[in-house]
Amino acid sequence: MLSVSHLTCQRGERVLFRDLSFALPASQWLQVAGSNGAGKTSLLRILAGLSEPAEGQVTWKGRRLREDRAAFHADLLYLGHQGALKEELTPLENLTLGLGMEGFSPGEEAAAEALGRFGLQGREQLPTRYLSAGQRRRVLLCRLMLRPAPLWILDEPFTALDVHAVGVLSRLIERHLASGGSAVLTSHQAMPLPPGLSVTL
Amino acid sequence: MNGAFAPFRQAVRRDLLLAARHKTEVITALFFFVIVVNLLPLGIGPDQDLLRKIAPGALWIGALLATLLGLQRLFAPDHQDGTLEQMALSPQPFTLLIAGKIMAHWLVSGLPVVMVAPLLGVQFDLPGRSLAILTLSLLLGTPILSLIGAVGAALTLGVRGSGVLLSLLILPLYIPALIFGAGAVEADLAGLGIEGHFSLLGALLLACIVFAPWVTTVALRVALE
Amino acid sequence: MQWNSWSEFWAMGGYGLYVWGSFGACLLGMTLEPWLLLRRRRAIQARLPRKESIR
Amino acid sequence: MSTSLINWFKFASPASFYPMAGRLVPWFSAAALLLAAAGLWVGLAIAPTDAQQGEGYRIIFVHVPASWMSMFIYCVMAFWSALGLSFNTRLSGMMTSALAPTGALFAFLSLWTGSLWGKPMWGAWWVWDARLTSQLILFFLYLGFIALQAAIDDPRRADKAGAILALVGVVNVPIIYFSVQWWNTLHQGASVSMTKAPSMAHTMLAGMLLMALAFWAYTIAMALIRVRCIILERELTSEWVKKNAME
Repeated sequence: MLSVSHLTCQRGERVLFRDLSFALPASQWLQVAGSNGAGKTSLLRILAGLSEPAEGQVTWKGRRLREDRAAFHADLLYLGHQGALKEELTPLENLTLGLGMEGFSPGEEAAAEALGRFGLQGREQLPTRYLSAGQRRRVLLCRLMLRPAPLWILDEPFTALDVHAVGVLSRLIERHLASGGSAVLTSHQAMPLPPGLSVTL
Repeated sequence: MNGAFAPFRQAVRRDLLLAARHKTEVITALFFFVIVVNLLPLGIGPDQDLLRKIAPGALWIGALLATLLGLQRLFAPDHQDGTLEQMALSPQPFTLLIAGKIMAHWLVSGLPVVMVAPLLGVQFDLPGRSLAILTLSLLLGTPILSLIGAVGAALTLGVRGSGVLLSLLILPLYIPALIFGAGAVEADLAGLGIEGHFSLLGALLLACIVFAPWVTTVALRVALE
Repeated sequence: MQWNSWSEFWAMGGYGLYVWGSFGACLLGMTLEPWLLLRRRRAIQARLPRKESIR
Repeated sequence: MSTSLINWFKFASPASFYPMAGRLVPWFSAAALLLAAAGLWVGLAIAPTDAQQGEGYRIIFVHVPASWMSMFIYCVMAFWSALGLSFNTRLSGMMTSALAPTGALFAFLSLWTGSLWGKPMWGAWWVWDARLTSQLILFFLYLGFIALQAAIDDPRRADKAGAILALVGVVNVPIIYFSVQWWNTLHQGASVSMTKAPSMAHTMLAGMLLMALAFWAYTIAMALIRVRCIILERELTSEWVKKNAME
């Protein structure tokens, strides 16, 4: 379970949010809402342990993130704004090499199957620079199928997706929640998911 | 052994694959080295005795500059597209992944320099024994350049004017490697022993292998915040 | 006291240029730095809501 | 170091340090002026002529203190950096950046005076002597530190990156010094040393120590003034600055 107490985030001289506390139990998801520049991404980065809050603390399974970074990161799947995709590599290489560095080796067949489910069959061997923004986004989302992790932190997962991909993604998230996982998502619009918790910045 | 170093090998493999898709960049750095070293005789004159004397220094400074060229792109592309974030969030030790990237950088920019060095040494009329010593000193020294350079690349990541800043930060720290490396060849040409130079160069390399990847990760975490 | 006259003092036994060049540079540097700092402080105070100095 | 002191640094808000630094500045400035006056009197008027170097040796009364301070300040910067990185104290980063320009000034003055000393003694403005060369590299390290901090906009990141660089530098300074010395003996052998003037008279030593103390007091005064500037610049919008400014 992820819990956050008295979190304050400061960027330069501006305070983005102050004294933020919440807890996210298993099988639940949390929507982080707020206008542009309200600090949604900053909050996600703090939750993921990428940056330190000015005040307050984040705990996972009752332990502070800093205490055991490796254990927390083994439980965490984070998808940020940026793609983390290499334009010169094919989608297949991007997936297998990226996951390889995280210590997972799903195998090419599993990776190809995941790409297929997001409608990318036939494009596995094409350099990623020939893919559209939405297709790149889908390559990234394949990680959700290939790397098991109880906690998902996804920044704007539904942007740039077509109806079919939105359907696949929401089914993935539902299944993740049903199997005891939890998720933190940011979004501007309403999400095609069963009702969850929400925080507005 | 196999398990513990798996992330290291993964990172090396990935960066080598990327370098293979960017062959021109690798070749450009090597050409830069060859051209810089070849310009020196043109600026100084074709006096064989003088050239033999400056050869170690010329080749070492060429290697130094060629390393700097590639360093600017060591972390910047991965920082821009978010790969570095994913690496920092990986359950695998971040330091090992970074060490892999540094290793790949050396394989791509340092090793080719070491391999063409004997050819350039011949242009400076170095005797065979000195050629071997020069190549060996570069083989031990260029990894030091990559390792120290990685610290500078991490510190200047995403900073205004990072290219010039990187040289300002890193070049003074390269001095010991330059002195021991070029000094070994000079000492041999002067008929002195070279064991001292090589053991100091080796000690420097060991110290860098132990500390530089760790310092680089600390600096990268600061840059990612 | 080492010196008999001012001119002897300024000549420094023939080393005048070097000795006074050194002391002069130090004096210059060590007055320039406080002066620049004072200007920096003034510039900050000008940005404050009211121009009174704060202690 | 005792934990209470670390806690003090951790929680000492710039707001409480600011007035304390302000009270100390006049004392250190006055001390610097008095010590410098005394040191100059001893060094220029009382100290006897050197048998070997004539009156030219008097340059050491500024050269040696400047060199000492430039090295010492870098070590102090490394100390603050280590403190800042390990305990995440806010003040230490500010102290490090406050010291750097003064250190760079002393490194430069040490080079300038060393060169002026070298011309009559060695017959050249610049000699690749181990000390002079290491001092030049120290000057480059200072410039690198200042340039890195100036290039980073976020003060928190600037502090941390600067701290890492200062620590890397302080580890490297002895290695660089040793390697340059090694290089120097290989190429030209030992040269006349500046500070090893044979049988230095007591008055010479006294003059040098007085000047060193004066430079020390000057450094502290400058660092405190500069840290006050840095605190103000970073906290311009905070409540205590606004409130104090209104009074």
